[in-house]
Amino acid sequence: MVNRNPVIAVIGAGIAGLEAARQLADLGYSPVLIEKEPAVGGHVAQWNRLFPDMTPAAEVIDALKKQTAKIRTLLGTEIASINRLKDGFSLVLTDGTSLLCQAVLFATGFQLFNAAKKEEYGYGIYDRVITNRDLEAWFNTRKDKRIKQPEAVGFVHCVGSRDLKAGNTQCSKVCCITAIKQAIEIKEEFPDAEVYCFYMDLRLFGKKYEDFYIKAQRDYGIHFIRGRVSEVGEAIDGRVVVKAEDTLNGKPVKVTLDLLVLMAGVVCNPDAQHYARQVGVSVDDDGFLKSRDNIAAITESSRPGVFFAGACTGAKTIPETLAEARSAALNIHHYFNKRK
Amino acid sequence: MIYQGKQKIWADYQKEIPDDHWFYVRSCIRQNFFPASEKYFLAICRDQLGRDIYESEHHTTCAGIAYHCDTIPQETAMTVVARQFALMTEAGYENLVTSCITSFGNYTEILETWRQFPELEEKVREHLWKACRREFKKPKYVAHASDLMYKLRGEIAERAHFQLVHRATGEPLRIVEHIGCHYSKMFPHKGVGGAEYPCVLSGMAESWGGRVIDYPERRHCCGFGFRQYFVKANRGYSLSNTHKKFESMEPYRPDVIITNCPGCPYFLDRWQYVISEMEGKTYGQNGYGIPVLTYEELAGLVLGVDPWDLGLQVHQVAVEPLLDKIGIPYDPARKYLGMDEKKIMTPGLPTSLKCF
Amino acid sequence: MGRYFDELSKDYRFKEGLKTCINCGTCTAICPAAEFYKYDPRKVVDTVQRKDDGEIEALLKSETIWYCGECMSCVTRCPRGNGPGLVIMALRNLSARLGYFTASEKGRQLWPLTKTLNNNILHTGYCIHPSTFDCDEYPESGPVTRWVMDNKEEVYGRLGANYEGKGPGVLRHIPQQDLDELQAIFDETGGTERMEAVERASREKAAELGMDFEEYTKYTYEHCSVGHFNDE
Amino acid sequence: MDFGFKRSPSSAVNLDTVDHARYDRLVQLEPDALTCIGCGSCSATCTAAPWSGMSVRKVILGLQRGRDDEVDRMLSRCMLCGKCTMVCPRGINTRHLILTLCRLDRKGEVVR
Repeated sequence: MVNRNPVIAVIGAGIAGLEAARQLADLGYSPVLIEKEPAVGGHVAQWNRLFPDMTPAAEVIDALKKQTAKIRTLLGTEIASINRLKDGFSLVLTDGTSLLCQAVLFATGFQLFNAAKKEEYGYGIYDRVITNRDLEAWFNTRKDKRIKQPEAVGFVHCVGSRDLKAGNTQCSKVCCITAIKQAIEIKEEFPDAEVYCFYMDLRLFGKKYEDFYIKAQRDYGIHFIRGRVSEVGEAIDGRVVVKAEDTLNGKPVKVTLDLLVLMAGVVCNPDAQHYARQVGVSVDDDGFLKSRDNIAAITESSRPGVFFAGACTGAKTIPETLAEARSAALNIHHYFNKRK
Repeated sequence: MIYQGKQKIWADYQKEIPDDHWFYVRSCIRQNFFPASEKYFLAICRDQLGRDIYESEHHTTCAGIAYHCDTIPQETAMTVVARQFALMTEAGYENLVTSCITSFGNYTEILETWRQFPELEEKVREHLWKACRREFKKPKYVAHASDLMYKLRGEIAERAHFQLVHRATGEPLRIVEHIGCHYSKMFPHKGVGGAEYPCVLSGMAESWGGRVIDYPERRHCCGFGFRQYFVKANRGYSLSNTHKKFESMEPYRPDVIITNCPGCPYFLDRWQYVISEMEGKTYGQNGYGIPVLTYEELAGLVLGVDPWDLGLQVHQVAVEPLLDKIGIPYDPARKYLGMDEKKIMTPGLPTSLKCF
Repeated sequence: MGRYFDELSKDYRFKEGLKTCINCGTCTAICPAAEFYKYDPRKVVDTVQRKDDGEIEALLKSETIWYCGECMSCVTRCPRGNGPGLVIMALRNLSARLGYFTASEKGRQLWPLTKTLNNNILHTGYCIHPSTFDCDEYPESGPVTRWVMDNKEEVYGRLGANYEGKGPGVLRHIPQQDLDELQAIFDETGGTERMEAVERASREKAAELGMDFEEYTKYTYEHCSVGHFNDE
Repeated sequence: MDFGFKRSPSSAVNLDTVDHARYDRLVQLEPDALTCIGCGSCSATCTAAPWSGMSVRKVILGLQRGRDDEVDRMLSRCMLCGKCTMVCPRGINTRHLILTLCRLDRKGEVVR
């Protein structure tokens, strides 16, 4: 006899976890959100505005929060161990309690690539080098001594993405459009600043992304230079000197900047890899969790009762993540229906 | 600049350098142009600090310059190096220390290539046997001589006669470090501190009281470029690259440049002379150049060795302003003496660069 | 199609130096040669990876492949783990083997280099040696080097070298038996054959240009036509 | 003293100092020029390109990088056939852009 109201452990209360939990609750299940941070919302909650419509991130998060208010949510809680049982799972949590559930949904998301690992870019060494996350935090708080009436600002795409040496050969997918969004925001803030984007390829695949790019060019005069930044040094006045090849011109190019923003890429959350091993789910070559099928079953693992949603299987945009969360909820629903 | 950020990277790239028992191979360029540096490497590490460092009279050039001037095939270069390994093996050593950076890069590259392509190692073993009837074991550890001195920097600091500080102000000397390209650019993990922020020289400079300058072209090549220097027609390349470095470091007013590569100190020194002759420009203070020292020369000064015994007179850029800053005594009359204090002719003077 | 590429692929430096290039320009951005010569390592690697025989042959006969200084700064940075400098070494090696190097001014310099360096190695055991160092050929070495070279025994002696002496030490005389071993290595590993091939092709080129060989050697060593540097 | 060789200037484009007055003026008059993505469609279709090196994308880039000599050399080869305008994916009226550019001197003043 299957539990009429199965419990589903949703690991991670970022947007994937929140959306999936909401859908599961609507479908009559009992999701439990387990979040290691003291608040829900994950990376998106720390962002300021979202492309392509400049929607405040808080709007998205607030809506999700409201919709999941009644769902059992364990904040500041990590998983000590997961054991597979005959027809379910037993989770031991770091608060000392344990949780029995009939299915596990990984909504563990991603981790931002540690930009300090790209040593030649000098993050953590040169003051004027910051990351996309640092800049987003500044949009939120306006507190960062490094950002003060800059006259020249640069964005480096693909920091820790598409980079064999950084251990991540994948495209992080969202950085191109994030760079353009942030470049526009910098231009809005400091209209007289020269803004440069250094890119290898511009991968603007999403709805309205290309329009956003045209806007950045035509309305904001942002300079796009096709060349991967090779090295960053510090000038005597503390500004940074950036070197790349202007490949469309076939010449080395250098520019001195007041601020350099590194578009740190997306890598798998190491917690996810750790939990995956415990439930017998494999990690793919790219470091992300391995789906049963990369086309037809992206939200399913190869093991019964274990499902995925969002960036735990690879870099995703927000709409993709939300769609996957719904899809995962439906997969879980079918899974229990079949067992009846 | 955030110094702790660099320290974090340095911690990631520390090498386990063996403490003792080394087979030493010399550098072609250094023997010609900085003969006393090699002498003092042995005098300091072997005689003063008691390390066992062995040199075979039978070792030769590693042919690295010819290899990088593309005048010999890769297998020839590898077999010449294999012969040095054989001499090491025969002498009963397992750790190899090279005086030259190009050799260090060459040895490291060869071992790495053999690791990836063992069939090539077999072929080279066969070549060496056929040509010389010699066999070899691969070294357990290959270090550059600056690695060893970096490791011993604390012991040197304990015995220091002088600190790298301005005697008048007590301020640390402003030091530019220049790392040879083949030290860690090909294999970052083989160099102390990696490729981007090597600390092999800065570690010495800081241990002995100096402060290292980080300037934008710090990582740029000195411009040697092998064939780009050896062929007269190409030397504009070499000169232009060095010039770029000097223009970049000039605003920091460095007191001294230290190097760990054989060619770099020669080029950074001589191109200052050429720029002064061509353009009348000098980069030091009051018409002098910026002195360029090898790490052994720097260690020797710290340990109180007489500057003229260290061979600082064979530099084109005058070192006296640096000696005065630190407060190192020297006898101008002894600078250009020959053997046994013999008086010989003195060198001519440049047109523009101030010298003694 | 791909004949030269296959030939290059036999070179271990090529195996290590070329995986797949994405034309990002990281190499060119910091290349000392790209800054002063008409040179772009990215384009060299891209040309090679296209495997077109005509284009690769043009490269093998070009000035381009001789501009690199083999500092290997490019190796540190390439996000795909390529080594443009290593690709260059393989191209130069093939160009030398096929005798194509005489088609370009910078390529022809391979002869004076081979003559000087390989003779130094085989006759002294050093790549450079005071006995063959001519200050007039190296005017930038400055008055102080001239002083050293004019007083070799005195200066090297004072600085603790064992100049031309027996036993170990700086600038010691390297015993004949060791030089014989170097010669044997050159003979066994293709070093001698390469020297002969480079000399043969260079002599042919000298004849073609109507120069006697001494004159050709000096000319290739000293002459720099207009057009190599980026501002020309 | 003649050393037998000379120092060469750097080929690196320094964006801190590059003079792009003509480009700035051009984009005032032809704002669409800003939207060039350097795809090369214009050069691929250009009748003059195979023998002259003419390329609208290189003209636009060259102006931004202060390479005026090259730009003027290229412009002098254009036959104003307008094929490039037909293929531009961003809809830039490249022919009109070239005509506008020909009216500007190097400081960006309208002279013709």
